[in-house]
Amino acid sequence: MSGRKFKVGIDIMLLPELLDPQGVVVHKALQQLGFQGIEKVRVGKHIDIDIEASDREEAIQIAEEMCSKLLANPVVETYRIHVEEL
Amino acid sequence: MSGRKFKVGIDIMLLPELLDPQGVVVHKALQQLGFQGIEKVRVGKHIDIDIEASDREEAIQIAEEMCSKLLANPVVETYRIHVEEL
Amino acid sequence: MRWGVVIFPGSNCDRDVFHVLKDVLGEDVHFLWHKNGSVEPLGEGDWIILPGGFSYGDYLRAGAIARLSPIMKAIKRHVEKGGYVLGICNGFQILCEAGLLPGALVMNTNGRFICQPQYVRVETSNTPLTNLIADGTVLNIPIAHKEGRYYVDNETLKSMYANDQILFKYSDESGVVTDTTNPNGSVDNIAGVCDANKQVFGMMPHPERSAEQLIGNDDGLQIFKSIVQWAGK
Amino acid sequence: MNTREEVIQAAMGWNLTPEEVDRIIEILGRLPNAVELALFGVMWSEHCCYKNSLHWLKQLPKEGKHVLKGAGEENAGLVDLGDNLACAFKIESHNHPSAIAPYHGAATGVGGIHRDIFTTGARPIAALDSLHFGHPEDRRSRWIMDGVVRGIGDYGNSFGVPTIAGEVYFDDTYRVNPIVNAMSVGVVEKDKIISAVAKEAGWKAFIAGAPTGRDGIKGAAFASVDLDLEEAEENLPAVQIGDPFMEKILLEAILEANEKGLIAAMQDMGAAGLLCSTSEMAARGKKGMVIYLEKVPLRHPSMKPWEILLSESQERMLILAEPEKVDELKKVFDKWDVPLTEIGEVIEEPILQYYFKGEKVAELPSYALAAGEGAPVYRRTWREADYRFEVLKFNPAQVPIPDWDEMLEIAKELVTNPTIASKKPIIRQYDHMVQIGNKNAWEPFDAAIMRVPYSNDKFIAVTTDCNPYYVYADPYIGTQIAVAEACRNIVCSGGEPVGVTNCLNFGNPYDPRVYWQFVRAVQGMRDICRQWELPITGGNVSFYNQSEEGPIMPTPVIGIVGIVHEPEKVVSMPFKQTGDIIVQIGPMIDDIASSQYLIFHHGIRHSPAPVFDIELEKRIQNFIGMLIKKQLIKSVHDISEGGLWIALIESAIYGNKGFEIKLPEN
Repeated sequence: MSGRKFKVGIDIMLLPELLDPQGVVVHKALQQLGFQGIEKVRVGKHIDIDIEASDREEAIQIAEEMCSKLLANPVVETYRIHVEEL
Repeated sequence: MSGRKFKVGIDIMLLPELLDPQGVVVHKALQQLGFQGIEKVRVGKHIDIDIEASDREEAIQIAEEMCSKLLANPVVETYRIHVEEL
Repeated sequence: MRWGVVIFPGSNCDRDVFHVLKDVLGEDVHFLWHKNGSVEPLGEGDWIILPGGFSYGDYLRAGAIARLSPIMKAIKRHVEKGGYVLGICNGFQILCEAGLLPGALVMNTNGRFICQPQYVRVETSNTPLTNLIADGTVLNIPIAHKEGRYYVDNETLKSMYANDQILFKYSDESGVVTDTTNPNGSVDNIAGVCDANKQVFGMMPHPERSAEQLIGNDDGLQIFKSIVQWAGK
Repeated sequence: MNTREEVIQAAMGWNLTPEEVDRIIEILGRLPNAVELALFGVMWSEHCCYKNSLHWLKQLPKEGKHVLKGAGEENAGLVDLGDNLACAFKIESHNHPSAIAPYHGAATGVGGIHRDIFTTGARPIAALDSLHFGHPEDRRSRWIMDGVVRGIGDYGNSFGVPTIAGEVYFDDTYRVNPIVNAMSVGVVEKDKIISAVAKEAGWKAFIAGAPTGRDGIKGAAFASVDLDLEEAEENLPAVQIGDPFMEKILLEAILEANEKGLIAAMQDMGAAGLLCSTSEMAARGKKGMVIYLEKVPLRHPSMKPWEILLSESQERMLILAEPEKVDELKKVFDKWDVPLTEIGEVIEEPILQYYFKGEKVAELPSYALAAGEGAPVYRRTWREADYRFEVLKFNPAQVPIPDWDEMLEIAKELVTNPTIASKKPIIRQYDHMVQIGNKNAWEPFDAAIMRVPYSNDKFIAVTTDCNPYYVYADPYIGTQIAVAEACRNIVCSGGEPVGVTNCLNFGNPYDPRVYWQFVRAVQGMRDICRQWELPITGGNVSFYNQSEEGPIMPTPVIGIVGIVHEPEKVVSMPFKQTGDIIVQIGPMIDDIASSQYLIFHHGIRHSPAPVFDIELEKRIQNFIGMLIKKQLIKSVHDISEGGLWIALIESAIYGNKGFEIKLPEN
């Protein structure tokens, strides 16, 4: 892999159908602080990974593989991938 | 606040100088699975919030306020805000 | 002298602390509900304990949401009027989040929850928590936390040393303080601190968990006895 | 569905047999509609009504001098601890969810068993876990173990109940299908015990706790041919997410309301959620219930009535209250910010009526769904497993006696055998000290000794035990050994066993060899518990634990609670002073059958169960109890996996001592 550097950002969230206990509690706390107009709050994980790849597509493909092999459990989680060149 | 809908995505990460134990574990596990060229892995929180705001700027401003008042602890964390119109 | 033990939703060591103070030490203790706007009947010179547990499930960050409870304003007023506060484990996290104590507690370096008996060395005896205990004494006070790593920036740390605000450090049986005797990666093995005015105290170890020989150890009782003794002067 | 044939066709999705359909038609006096068929399908599943096991479980002894309530009548059997205190305890499995989502599967298992305990009004004071994984060298098994341990820890630690005992076994039989059994022990004042019986018409029915979502209905959605599905079946979640914070405030609100006498009856919502709790409570009271499903707080507003009825969302209870106490009850739940919503009431006529926005969606007799009443009970055929031939063929003479060098190798192998090695890296992740009563936090005992908060002299001892290798070799003797060993651990900790719970983890009951294992195991447990006057206060059956290679090793996990009458006299496991004399009590028999040494060093998987003399075992246990009572010994440790060698090395390591043993010449 030639030396181009990419910052991969992965958001891992619980499936929409599933209860998100943290989201419920954070939602209430924000309302308690006076924030209005909040419809939904979901709390999940964010993973930043700096990797070497030949191009953007390869970086995305590597990230996809990381998610399916380790980072996200499809039984309960979905993921979104963002990639920037460093 | 008129009825335009925005999806705010907030990444909350530990300050760079702080050791990130989860990042260390994930980094090692990815290497064990054969992924090469990984320079850095940091694990933090991602929060999705659907809110009503008059425009993008106001949505960002609300998100900033949420982070400073509750979502991030500046002593040990930094945050990044992404906003999309729904 | 009177004690108040705060109950947040998710606190789970409130009844333990209440038992040690009331049944073991025979003290005058009251529960304080987190929704109350005042800390009556407590007043100047009295002690409020923020007990261990998982207030609000420790969701988002340990202590992040509990600090929004009405009782916290009343506690700040209590301190301004000459009252004292001790935060144990989750209580320490809440006091840091509320800005009543410097620094923050983050995830242990092994990324896991740790529950075990733990040796701590007393760093200063001129505080209410340690005035009955000589400097350098080693006590066995159990820890039980996942976010117990104390972090504070270097400038603040320097001033805390200068002002004798470091109470306990994780050590081994003979009081040696090194990386290997540090269970969670806290800066300088710090296990407990106080504010500049010596009115607000925070410690990750649970003194109520080594307070009865009947169960196995009572080193932790000396912390509560010191406070009673100091308050009685 | 307007003909019997159509109903039978639709019922196949629920694997209801034509005979069962006829039984439903007979009970209703008419054809069931699609929703009613779904209700029968779920409630008559193995998971809910124990149809393939109830016949045998009914033979287990329930009476005993300490028993307050027998199994079945209440959610968890209770024993009398004296001083107006009763103890509720039970063990349950969450094996299948933990195989696909280890963290959340294990966490919801812990949450579920604690609800079974505080539904009686008892505050949970101790949790135990019996875990069985594949070998730790296998990456998937490590992934499952790590997730399960974190899930148990995060839920139990947050909920505030100390995890003080348990066991962890490693064998490839559990590689795909782990065993995750959670046990909870709680204490309640006798006059504060909450009934699970809908006794009086007019009592109001409330749903308390978390909102209801599309949880745990994937099976139902998959099985039903003609239930209208809002959500495509495949993206219905197969596993639920636990919320220990909601469970904690739900517990505190319930205990506070119960203290004020505001709760007439209560049952937690586990399998088949609202349907199971309403029908079981009504059936017990020979009463009926009218439930308005549109009043149930939902996570997804568009949920269908059958989804609401069958949802298995966590952290929810069904509470019945007298009308005049409703306002007071609401105040307590408002204080703790726990949702409490009135959804219907108890009626005189023993009929369950479920309405949705004014339309009656289902109506059936209360007894229709309850296990052991309307629900069918079967005795499957069984046949002794063919591997028994291999087991009985074993001849110890064929095993070479190792020379001295090999002995040292074997000694190291056993100490590093993961099933035998120290479980401290796991235990350390559990808060085992909250409620400040666990003596094992400071000194190891064979069972865990826990002070009942916050007395000065009331202590209990708790343990779980099961050596699956013995049960595989001989289900009857193996299960008896599991009960005997659990009792031995209690006795070595100064306790008197007063009650037994069990979680029977087996393969597919329709496989005659598995059903043979199950029947013989239950018979073994029945006979030893009768002989030793040990009441079985309740438990759980988990079938279909298997992989493509076949069923798992039969794993009937036994949980026992004992009373420690003289806590000041208990003696811990470690050696105390140099010069103390080491004594083995019980015969020294040359018997390596089904030992870890034989299985892992010689690779012989088939050998009989070890020699077990039920009378001698009882005499030895009584003898140990007397030695402790008369304070004649300084430490005691039972000999189990790894034999005398491991018992000695464990006592030495924890005591920071060595030992010198001279075996008799012959």
